[in-house]
Formats: sequence, C-alpha cells, structure tokens
Amino acid sequence: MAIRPSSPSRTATSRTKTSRTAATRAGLAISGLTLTALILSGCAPAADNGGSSDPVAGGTLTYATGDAEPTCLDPHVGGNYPQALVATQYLESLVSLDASGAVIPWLATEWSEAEDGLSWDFTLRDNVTFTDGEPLNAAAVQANVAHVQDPATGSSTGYLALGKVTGVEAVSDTVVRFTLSAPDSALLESLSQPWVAMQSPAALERAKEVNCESPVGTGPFVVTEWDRQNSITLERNDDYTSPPADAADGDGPYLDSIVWRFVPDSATRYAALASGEVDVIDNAQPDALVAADDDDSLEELDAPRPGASNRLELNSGIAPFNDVAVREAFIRAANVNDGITSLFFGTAERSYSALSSVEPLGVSDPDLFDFDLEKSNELLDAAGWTERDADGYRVKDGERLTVTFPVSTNQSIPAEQSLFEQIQATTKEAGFDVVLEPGDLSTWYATLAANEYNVVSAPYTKVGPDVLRILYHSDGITPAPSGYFANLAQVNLPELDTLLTEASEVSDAEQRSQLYADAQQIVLDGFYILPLYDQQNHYLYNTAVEGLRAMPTVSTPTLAEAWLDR
Amino acid sequence: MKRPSVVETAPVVVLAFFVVSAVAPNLIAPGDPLAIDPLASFQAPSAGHPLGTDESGRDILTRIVHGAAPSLLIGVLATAIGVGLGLVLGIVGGLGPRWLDTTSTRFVEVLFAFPGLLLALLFIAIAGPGPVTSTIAVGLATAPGYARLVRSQVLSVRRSGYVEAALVLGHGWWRRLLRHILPNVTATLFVLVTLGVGQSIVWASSLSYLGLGVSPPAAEWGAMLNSGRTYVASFWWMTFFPGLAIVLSAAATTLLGRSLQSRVRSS
Amino acid sequence: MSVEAIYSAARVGAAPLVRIDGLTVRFAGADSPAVDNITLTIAAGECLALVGESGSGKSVTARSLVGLAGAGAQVSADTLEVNGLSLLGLSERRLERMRGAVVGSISQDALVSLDPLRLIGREVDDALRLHTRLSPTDRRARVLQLLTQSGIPDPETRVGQRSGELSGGLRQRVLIAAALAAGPRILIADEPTTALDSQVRDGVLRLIADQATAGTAVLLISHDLTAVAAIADRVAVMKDGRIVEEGDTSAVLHNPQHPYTRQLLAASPANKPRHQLLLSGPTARESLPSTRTGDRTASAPEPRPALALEATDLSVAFSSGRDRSRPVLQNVSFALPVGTTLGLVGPSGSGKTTLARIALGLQQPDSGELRLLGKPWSSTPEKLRRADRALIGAIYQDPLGSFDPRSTVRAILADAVQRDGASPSRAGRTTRVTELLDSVGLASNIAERRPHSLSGGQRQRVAIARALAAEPRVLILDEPVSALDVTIQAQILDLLDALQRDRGLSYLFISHDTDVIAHMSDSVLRLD
Amino acid sequence: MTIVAASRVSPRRGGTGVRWLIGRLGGLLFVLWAAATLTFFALRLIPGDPAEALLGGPGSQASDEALAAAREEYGLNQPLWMQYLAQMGRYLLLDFGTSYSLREPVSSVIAEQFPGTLLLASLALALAWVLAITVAVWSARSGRIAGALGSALEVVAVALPHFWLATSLVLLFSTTLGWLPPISGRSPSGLVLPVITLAIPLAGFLGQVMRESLLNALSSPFAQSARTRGETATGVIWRHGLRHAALPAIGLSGWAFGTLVSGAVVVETVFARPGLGRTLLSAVQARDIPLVTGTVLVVALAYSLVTTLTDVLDRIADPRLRTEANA
Repeated sequence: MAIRPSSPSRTATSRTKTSRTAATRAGLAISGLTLTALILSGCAPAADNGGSSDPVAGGTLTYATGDAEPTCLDPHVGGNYPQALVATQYLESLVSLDASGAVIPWLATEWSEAEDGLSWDFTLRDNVTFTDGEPLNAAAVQANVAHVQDPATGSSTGYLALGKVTGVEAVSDTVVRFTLSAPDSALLESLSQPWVAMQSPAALERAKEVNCESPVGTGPFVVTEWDRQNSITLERNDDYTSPPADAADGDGPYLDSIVWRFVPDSATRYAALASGEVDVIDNAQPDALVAADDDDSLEELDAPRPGASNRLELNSGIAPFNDVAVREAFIRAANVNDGITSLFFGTAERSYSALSSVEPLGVSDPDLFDFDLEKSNELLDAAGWTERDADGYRVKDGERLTVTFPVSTNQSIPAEQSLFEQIQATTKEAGFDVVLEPGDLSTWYATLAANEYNVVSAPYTKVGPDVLRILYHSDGITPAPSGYFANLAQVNLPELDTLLTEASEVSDAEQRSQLYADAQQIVLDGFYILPLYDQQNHYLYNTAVEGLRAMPTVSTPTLAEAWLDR
Repeated sequence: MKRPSVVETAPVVVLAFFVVSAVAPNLIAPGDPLAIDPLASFQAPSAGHPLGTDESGRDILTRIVHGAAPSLLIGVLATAIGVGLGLVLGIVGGLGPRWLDTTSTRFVEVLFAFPGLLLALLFIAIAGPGPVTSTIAVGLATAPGYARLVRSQVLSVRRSGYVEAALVLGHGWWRRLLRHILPNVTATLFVLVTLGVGQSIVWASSLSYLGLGVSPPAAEWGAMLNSGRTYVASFWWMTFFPGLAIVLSAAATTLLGRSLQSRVRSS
Repeated sequence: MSVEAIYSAARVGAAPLVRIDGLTVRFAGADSPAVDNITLTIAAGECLALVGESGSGKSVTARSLVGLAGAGAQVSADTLEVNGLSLLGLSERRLERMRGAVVGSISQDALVSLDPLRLIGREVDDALRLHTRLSPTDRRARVLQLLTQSGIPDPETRVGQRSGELSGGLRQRVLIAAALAAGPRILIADEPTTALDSQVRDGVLRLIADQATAGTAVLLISHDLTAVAAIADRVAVMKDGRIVEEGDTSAVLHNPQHPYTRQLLAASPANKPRHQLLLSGPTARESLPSTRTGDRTASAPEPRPALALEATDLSVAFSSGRDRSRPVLQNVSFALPVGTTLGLVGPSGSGKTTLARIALGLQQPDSGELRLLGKPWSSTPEKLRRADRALIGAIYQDPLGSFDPRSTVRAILADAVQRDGASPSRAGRTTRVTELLDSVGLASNIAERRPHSLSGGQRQRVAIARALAAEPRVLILDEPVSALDVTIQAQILDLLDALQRDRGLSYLFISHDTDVIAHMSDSVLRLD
Repeated sequence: MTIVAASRVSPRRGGTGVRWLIGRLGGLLFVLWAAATLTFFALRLIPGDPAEALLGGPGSQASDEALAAAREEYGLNQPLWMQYLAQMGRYLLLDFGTSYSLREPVSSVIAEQFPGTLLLASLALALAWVLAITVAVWSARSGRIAGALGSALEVVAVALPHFWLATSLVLLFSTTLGWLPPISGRSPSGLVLPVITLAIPLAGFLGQVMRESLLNALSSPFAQSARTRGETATGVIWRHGLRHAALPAIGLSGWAFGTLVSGAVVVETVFARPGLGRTLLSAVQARDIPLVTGTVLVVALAYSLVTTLTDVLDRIADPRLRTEANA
C-alpha cells in the first residue's frame, strides 16, 4: 500500500480519532541522562507574538542550556537529549511530525510501505545538499543507516530505533528502500528523531573524533566551533533549502549565528537571561518561571516531554514493598500535593496516572493517591509493623521500616529533590524511615543494578502507551545487556504481561485502548507507583526572540525560523 | 592581663552562640529542623520566621541553629584529623632521627604538592562523596600544613634555651620530652588549631555545596546553601543566612585564635 | 622655613646649637614622666654625654630633639631649640625637613638600623636626596666621599652591598655617614657602640669625637660613664627622667657629687682589679648571698684534679647550622685550672659559643678533646656523660629563653633539684629552693612568680640559682651580663665572684666586653 | 694574666645560587615523582575492579570489551611493578589516559582548559596583591582604628566561602545592578566577577601577612633611622615598608596560586566559565579517574613550578637569603 503523507496511516487514523496528540511507537531515546522517547508536545508553539512585524535577518542569538555538554555533536553516537537539542539546529531527518502528530515530509517527500510491511520506499527531496557540498541521495541515506548500525559508532538510541531495519538499497538516485525483519508501524516516527538524522556521507567517513566535533548536515545552521565547556558556535547555512513541511513561510534562517552556551547552574542561567546576556534558556526552574512571569521582557515556551509521567516506582521485588499494604501505606502517607503546589509555583500539575497528561490513553485515579495518614497507620499496623522505635520509626522483628531512595542529582531538578525530602518528612509521620541517597548517575545506576533500592524516580518515557510494556512487563525485570532494567517497580504479574503484549499487537483502537486501560488500572491498584507530575520541559526566552518553536517530534526548540527583534 | 577589647570579645560571643547552638540547639530554637510545612515555603524573614523559610517551609533560623553541630563538627573533626596527622608527622620529623625527619619532611612536601582542596578532591574521587569522606578529605588536605607547623614548633622548642638547659642539667630524653617539649608544643598548637578550624569549616561547607559532602535535607550550612542556590535570585535569605553563619563562625574562630596568639606572644 | 634659612640661622653662631629648657615628656598611661623638666645646652664643637641606665629618659630626650619622641608622647618645654629653630608646635612637614639636614642621628642598634633590603649607597644617599638639590651623579660622588670619611675601606664596593654583607662596625660607620650626609650642625648618637666589640667601639667613638672637633654639636648617649669619658666635653647624668648631675667630664668622673653618679662609676668593671667588689654599701650587702649554711664545705675534700677544663686541639669544621663552608674552631687548646676564671673573648662568629657548647657536651668537636676535671668529656657518649652532667652548669645571656615559659621560679628550681633517680621529698625540695634563692640573694617570696615578670637582674639570679642546684664544679658563663645595666651587671659580677670564692667554682667566662673580662678573668683566651 | 690566641681560617663560602637552584629543582623532581607514585598507589586502594574504576565505577555498566580494553591499555593483568613502571613512563610523556566521561585524551582536555584557569588565577593573584597592599598601606597610614578595621576586614575576607561570595556578587552586580554578566565564558567583562570572587579571600590572607610585616618593618630600627634622616612617613612605607611587606607575600604567592586553582573549582562552576576547576569537579562527580588524576597531577606540577619560581623570586628580593645564611 502506498501512503501519501496526506493520507494518514491506520495508526495515524486512530490517533486522529482519539486525540490531538500523536500516540504511536517511536524509538527509544536517552533523554538528558534518561531513557526517553518523545512524542510531540501538546502545546502550540509560543512564537506567534501578534506576528505584526516582518522577520529581520541577522544577529547572533545566545542559547544557554542547562543540559549536560554532549561528548559528541553527532547524535548517531550514543544518542541523548542534549545532543538532540543542539542537533536540531544543524541536522534534519527524513520525516517530521506536525502539531497534530501527523507524519509530514522533510528530507523525504513521500514514502510507501510494501504490502507485507517488510519494506518501505522513500523518495528524497530534490536538490538538497549537505553543507559540505555533498548531495542528499539514496547513497547518502544508505551511508547514514550503515553508520548508525555500525557497532564502532556506538549508537544506542538510533540503533534501537532502526532495530528492525535489515538493509537499505538505492532504488534510484532519489528513491531509497528500507527492508525490515518484521513489520514496524513505528518506523516513520523513529525516522523523525534527531538521533537518526541525515549527515553528509563524506563527513561520516572522517575519524569519529572529527565527526563528533563538526558533524555536517542539511540543517539551517552549521557547526563552526566547539569551545569545550563553554559554547558551540553555529553559523547560518546560506544555502538552506529544506525546511519541514510545517515550517512557516519565509526565507529563514534569519539568524547570522547561534552561540550555544553551557551554563549548568540554573540560577546563573536565569540571571544571564534576565540580564540580557543570553536570549533563550532551557530547563527553567519553577521559581525562574514565576519570576519571568513578572518580567515583561521574558516569555515562556512550555513543551512538556510526553510519554510517561514522573513518578516514584516502589520496588515490589524486595521487602518491605513486596507487601501491597506497605506500598499503599507509603503512598497514603506521602503528602505530595502541598509540595508540588509550593515547590513548582503552579507550573506543574499533579498527576495521578502512569502516563503523561498528554497521553490520550492515560488512566487517572486520584482516589488511590489521597493523602491519608490514618489509613496509612492502620495499614501498617495490620501489616505487622506495630512497634515504633525511639526515633518514631516503625519496627517489625527488630527490623526498622527503612526505605532506601537513591536520587540521581543529574536527573532530578532541585525542586524535585526537595519534593522527595518532603515525602521523606511526611512518610516519617507514618513511621517510614526514608533514606535519601543523592548521588551521581554512576552511583545511582550501581544502586539500581544491585537491587538495593526501595523507591526510585526514573523518568523513562516512550511514545504512546506502549511505554507501559517497557515499564511494567515482567521482561523488564531482567537487565538488558547494558545492565539497565526498566521495570524498576519489579511488577511481575502474568495477567499484566498478557494484557501489555496483546495491546502492542492489536490494531483495533477501541480494543487497544481498553487493554491499556486495564493494564494501567492493575498497576495503579497494586500501588506500584506514586505519580507526581508530567516531565517538565520549560524554556524561557527574551521577547526580542521571535519565531522560536518546539519541534513536534521530540520537543526540542528549533531556531530555523527564529529572528531577533531588537 | 589587659581588659579584653571588642575584637576579643565579639568572636567569643559569636562562638558562644554557635557552641550553645551545637550543644543544646533547643535552647535557642526549639523546633525540628527537618519539620516541613510545604504551604509555608519560601517565606521572607518575618516575626514568625526571623530568617525566613526554605523551599519546604522549614524555618531557616531553626536549621541554622541545629546545623551548628554538624557544620562545626565537620570543621573540628577535619581539623582534628589534620592536626593528628600533622602531629604524628611533625613530631616524628622534629624529634626522630635525621633520616626519619628527612623522610617525613619529604612526605609532607609531596602532600604539599596538591594545593588547597585538590588533595581532598582526589580523595573523594577515590573514596566517593559523603560526609565522612569529605571530613577525612578536608583533614587530609590540611594535614601537611599542620605537619609543617608542628615540626617547626617541635624543632624550635627542642632547640630552645630551656630544653637545652634541661639537657645541661642532666635530664633524660623522656623527661625533656614530657616535661618541656610536648607541653610547650601543645600550647602553641592550640592556637594553630583555633586558627585552622575556620578554614576547615569553609572547606567542608564548600564540599557540601559542591554536593560532595553532607547532603540535603540535613541541616548543615553548606548543604543548606547547596539547596538554596537554585533560588538565590528569588529568595536570597535561603543562601544568605547559612552563608553568614559560615562566615561568622569561621571569622570568629580565626579572630579568637589570633587574640589567643597575641596573648601567648605577649606573655 | 627653608633649609637655606635654617642654615643661615645657624651661622649666627654664638648661641648654643641645642637649647633645652624645662623639657618634660609624658607617655599616655604612664604614672611618672619619662623626662622630667630637664635643661641642657650644647654649643657648636661641643660633645655632651648624656649618661644613665635604661629607663632614665636619655633616649626619649634625644628623640624629642628630632620630634620623634614616640607614639602617645606629650612633649612640653619652655625652650626646645635646635640651631635656633624652635621645635615646639612645628609641623610634621617642617620637622621632616629639619631631620637629617639640621640634626643628624645615629641610632642605638647598629646591626639592625640599616634596611637589610636596601643598598648601602641608597641608605647614605637618603639625606642627600631629601635635603639637597644635587644631581644623582654628584650625590653618588658625595656618598663615596662620606663613606671614605667615615673610615669605610673600599667604598666603591660597599655602596653596592647591603647591610647583611657588612660587619657591625662597618654598619655603624655607614649609619654615621648617612647621618652626616646632609651636613647637619647637630649630631645625636644614641648608644652608638652597643653590640660592638671593644676595638670597633673605640674607632666609632673616635669618629664621633672628630665631628665635634669639626664644629658639630654632639649629643652622645650612653649607659656607661667611663666609656664616654674619653670623648665627651661635658657629662650629664640622668636618673628617672631627671638630670642629677652635670659638669665637665673630668670633674664628674673624678669628683662625683651625686651618690648615683658615684654608684655608676663604681659599677663599671673597667680598671677594677680582680676580686674587687664593684658595689659596696647596703644595696650590695642585700644582693649578696648570706653566709652558706650546711655541711657541704665541711665534707672532706676529695683529691681534686688541677684542671677543671682542658682542651687539646679542638677543631670544628662547620657550625651545626646551615653554613657548611667555614671552620668554626681550629686547633684550639686551653686549660682552666680549678677555682679560676678563663675569659673567652673574640668577635661575633669567632666560635665562642661553639666552644661553650662543646664544654657543655651539647656538641662534639670534629677533632681534639676536651677533658672535664681530668676525665674525658667531649669524647664520652651521652649516656655515660649524663651521670657527670651535674659537674658542669651554664648561665646564658638570655635567661628568659632558658626557662620553660610555663613554669614558675619554684618549678624551674625544683625541676633542677629533682635529679633523675634520686628525687628528694616534696618538703626537701621546698627547703632546697629557698636555699638556692637565698644563695643568689633572692627572697623566697619570688618563688611563685613567673620569670617574665621578673627584672633582668632577678632573672639572671634565678638562672644562677638553677645552675647551682646540681652542685656543679664548673660553670660556663655565656655573656651572662651583656643584657644588663651597669649597676645590675655589677651586682651579678659581684655575686659570681663571691660564689666562686665561696665554692671554689671554675668559670669559663664568655664576653665581648673586655672590661668585664679583664675584671673577672685570671687568664684570657682570645678567638679570632 | 695569660693570653692564649687561637686562629681560625675563613675560606670563601661555597653554596652559590646555581647550586641552590639545582638542589631546588632536584627537590621538585622528587616531589613530582613521589606525587605520581602516591597517586598510582592511591588508585589501587579503590575497592573493586580497577578497570571498572577507570571506566567510571560499578555504575558505568562498562561492557566486557571496554573492560578488557582498559585492562590492556593500563596493563592491569601485569604484575604491579610493571604496571607502576609503565604508568610512570606514560606520565613522563604527559599521557594520562583517556577521559571516559569526555571521551577525549586527558592531556588534550587539560591543554584546552588550563590556559583559562591560569589566566583567571593570575589575574586574581594580581588583584589580591593590589587589594592587600592597598588595605595594608591604608591601615598602616591611618592609625589604630583603621588598623583594627583593616584587620577585621581581612579576617572576614578570609572566612568568605567562594561559593557564597560568588552568588552574592552575581546577585548584586548582575541581577540587581546589571553591570556585569553573571556568566563568564571567555569574554573580558565576564572575567571581572570570577576574578573578584577569587581575589577577595586571598587578599584578606595576603593582607594579614603584609600588614603584619609592614608594621614590623615600620617599627623597626631601620625605619626609625630613616625617619631621623628626614624621610617622610609615606616615604618610609614606600621605600622600606613595602619591600619587607612584599617578601612573605611573594613566598606565599606560590601557595596562593594553588588555592586559587582549587578555588576555581567553585568559581568556574558558578560562573559557567570553562576551565580546569570545572573539569576537575565534573570529573570528581563522575568519578572519571583518569581525568581526576591527570588534572591533579598537572596542577601539582604547575603548582610546584610556581612555588619554585616564587622561591627564586624570594631569593632575588631578599638578599639575606643569599648572604646571611652564615651570619
């Protein structure tokens, strides 16, 4: 069946039926230092400031990122969110998504899936050249897929996204055919991600270190300098011809250059924005968002990362949370709402679902998460945790009711860490001894791998409800070759496994929706998780910046249409 | 003895406050430093909360008062480790045979090649972060300085007129060591320690600030600064007051050390 | 007033160049004035010696003449004039113009009065730079000339050196050159010879005397009456801020009127024969020990060796310190007969102290041997030597440094009494401490005080008492009186003499002061 | 009275500047060798697999191939003494291995980041000197109250933690007044706040030392003697006092440089300024052992060189060190 971009696929149809948001399988992404896969944001780009004035070309925009500095600017290598953020400015993918979540043309103008679903043909856009002069053609796509799949590249996210691709052949100079090991309805979404963006085949030939420093793409900007620990400088690609189909009309890119600065300290980052030193910041903290609200010269772009919500996983694999009553007692004893209200200043909304609020199939059940200390105490008494020691913690068989909570300081923003402290303080009332163990990512991984945790927050996200399968299928308890396992709650229920596997294969929307709803209810009812809020993704920018928008694919900001009004 | 001046009394008053805070915090601030009140968070200093509240609505005054014990203890313990090591190395160097002196002096010189917090950071990189390692790390980092001072002190006492006089009187080595050398070295060492505690407090809090020492929500000044730094632009009191506590205690111990020093010198 | 005006005022001539009338200086917080209503004049070409012990106010008087009486000083006077210029109410700026140009000063501590970091040439040039309009070339020539006039050999080299490279005598000559650089009419020399060896001292004094001969008014300050007798025209004796006697030098020296002047004269060991008490009268009695009690003198005398110390060819190649190039002693031999004193003299760095340390068994000679009371000493290992350490004791120049700062006098003495092995009972110790204090002429109530609250003389007595505690036969006296005023020095010397006669002690007496050595020694060993 | 004369020969003294310098450099080499040795053995104290530690600890999830490669690269399957010799050999060539967190050779990371830190430290040292001299001279000129005030200022300055000072300065000069950029980068104006932050505590320290030796110098006989020659109070400070005040401060400057580099750890992080301090902190946080050891050793090398240099300067500035060893 040949599919024109305008005629949505079956999945896409069901998607448009159910929601404004896209919900389909997409590749696995490591976001920031988190495993994430993203769908488009539910928010409209905030760039339309009346639109009265015409874009002005020129100027340098300074972007300050709080994300870690990439070790390689080629997102094929590894593949994390910081790479995606900056790569959005100079690399482009075969396809993109529009605001409604529909797949739209980008470097490929059209595509078609074979009847058996085992091969796809992509027709490439004409007259696109990489910034080193190499043409974008079938051979270039071949080279890119080969590069991602080459173990020497060390690709993780892109490699997984192309997991079912067994070969790429050039049908003609402009038509390229992907052959698959099995049908993959998520292939288009996978290809929309920056982690499999197209790079100049000549550039890929260079040594890895060189390509890491100056990857060559077709995007609106070109990497010209990387001053480590300080900034990346990007210059305008004057020959830019290939915006995605949903790009605004105009002859961008307008900016002469972008200075992409690394400012890890959030207070400094905001101070730099407020003082006009930088124009755009990401990872804006709640208090900064509130402060920016009062500042007429600042605007906010809220593009929550879609997928699963931010939630605490209660490790049901080991004591004490192998007892559902203790899990419920913990959840009932945790006063989360007050903390979210005060720490996030209303910039984040409480979630009662395993999935992000933008997920149409998300099931919310607030009643399960009521703060109820009395009930918590009853549950614990009933569960045999009847005694209390001198410090007020519950004791059973001489064993204190200790809950080990490793916190990755790289992944949890300060406000979130404070929220954990508040959970620690409130659950203490019920007699829980929550031991917060803040540490770097390496220590955190080690604690998880050693199964020495009782609670953990691990914002794993995957586009669509299929994320549930990754997170709660018992397969996820077995560590992947990398040592990481996603089912951190260690939910091991055969009936849940069945529901999740079935849901990922069934094509009927109603049925699928029901299956996922049932699965979520099981997870929620079993008190395996304590949902907190959506994954936050706030940008702040100077009002002088016009035309800034977030890509509907992975919510990274694009400066392709941005210009400076000053 | 002359009447104590303001410069001498002020640090004593400040330190007395912090010592009382450390020993009996409930006398000054009878609250729970970890008690949260999320709905009363980020409050500016007021009558109810003289120094304001932090992000979880904890009273900052209470936390500073209760934080005196861990904060000062880390400084004191680190100094103790540093002085202890310094004493061993310094006494071995100052009293031992020549080859031992040379060896220990060289060893101290090698430790000296890692200036400031470098030795501490190297140690943390090896042993991993945490309050215990950061205390040891600061102790290690200060040890070579103390070793050098102790050695020179031991040498100057050993070569002093009164120790020589004891030798001329026919007094044995042990008697000279116990009666004259050690007591006199200890006397001046006390001053050095007082001067050094301030620096240790600052260093230990720096490590906590960098997330390598005590971690929040513990009421430790460096850790309080660490969690408050995100909010520095909006809620200055969260970082200002814990910082002030560090500065005051460090400056007060230093001033105290200096007035002790000048008293020792003048007598 | 410009410098020229000051000069022209000076040329008027006849009037005294220094006129002081009713000068009183008080320091804030002090009970009595440091200088109490004194009156002095010095004419051109005249040398006035201002003599007195420390604290008598002579230095304050001198400093008042250049407006540098010190912080917190209140200076009042009916007249305070130099070269016809009244200093009273003069601005700091004008005082600065006067200093060096009208009044030149030579300060007390020759060794440390030159900036160790600056070149000699620059130090001498200061006054020229500040008070004349000479060109740099002319100033340089003048500096060389001044150095030559001050008796400094090879001035070309010296201008490029720093004080550390000069001997004490040369440093003082440089200071004189610097003081005279701008041609002042008045020269103040405040103890110009302290810390200088005796030969050097005479040269420096002669140089100062020459200035008076050349028409300068010289104010010479000294604690030692006899030392200045040679060059001063007149002498004024100060005590407690007042001038107690003033007159022509010969009149004051030969016919002193005031008892204090007489005491000062008597106290000087110069030209006093051996064993003559320096002090007499009630003060002297008090400070000498009472007659010895106890049975030790009565005990049967052992057959005594004839020599207390006997050194044969002692050599020390290097000092124990940093300098590894200079032999300290080379083939030194001497003999100290029992019951006598061997004076040890020599310039600083000549090895006097090293010799003392060898005698005390604190240092080994590289070759040669020192025997104590006929037995090997320097070659004995410390373990064996310890038993005999009681035989030899020491008294140092700085007694304070030789006391444990934490101890009281009682603790110091008790510690010395309490010998390893046999320690007397508590009561026995107390008795012994009192006995020791008595033997050096100290009251027993001093026992509870700490040494730093004692006077210099008292401290030295405590040091002597401690040395006596072990019943030594030989005492090494290393500059025992150098830091003391003449009267106190005389008391200590008398005490030492009495103890020697009383107990048959043998002394190795080290001093840079030849008068003291001559007075105290039976024989003299000179190190160069 | 008999006079015995003894003579003493006094040849020219030996220890020349060159010999001193050779000795000093020899000491320097020894210290570096020992520091490297110490580091080598300290790393062997890390519990667990050293190969894993080299790759970021047990949490790094290093693959078996990576572990094998690391074992190969560092010769971890060879006897300890072989490993030691090989390690020393690599250090000699300034080869500190590869940073796993930055995926770059440690030596090139250091080469890239050191100049910025060096600039920062040098400027801070210079500013600290200026501040210290100013306060010292001012308080020496203006009597007791100023002296007490200057002394109090110095004590407080020394007690100021860098991080607190830095955030306070940002709050004041960037957020409130908007005069200076809160982030440093590589622009000259961005250097102002980091340099001030580093300089103030150091100035306090140098100031204490300088003021004490300045006051000592001013109350010493040679200063008094200069006054009697007509030198003004200011003249005495400039011609005599400052040299003496500078001496201990020169000696301390080497040490100061060391504390500045470790201060840069905090300052570079707060001001988002690229540099060795920030590299070191992130390396410690990531437990990037090759990067930590490489950085620490290079700083130790630089520090030792600087202290040697200040010793030389000290000898040049203070003739007493050259001539009065035998006085």
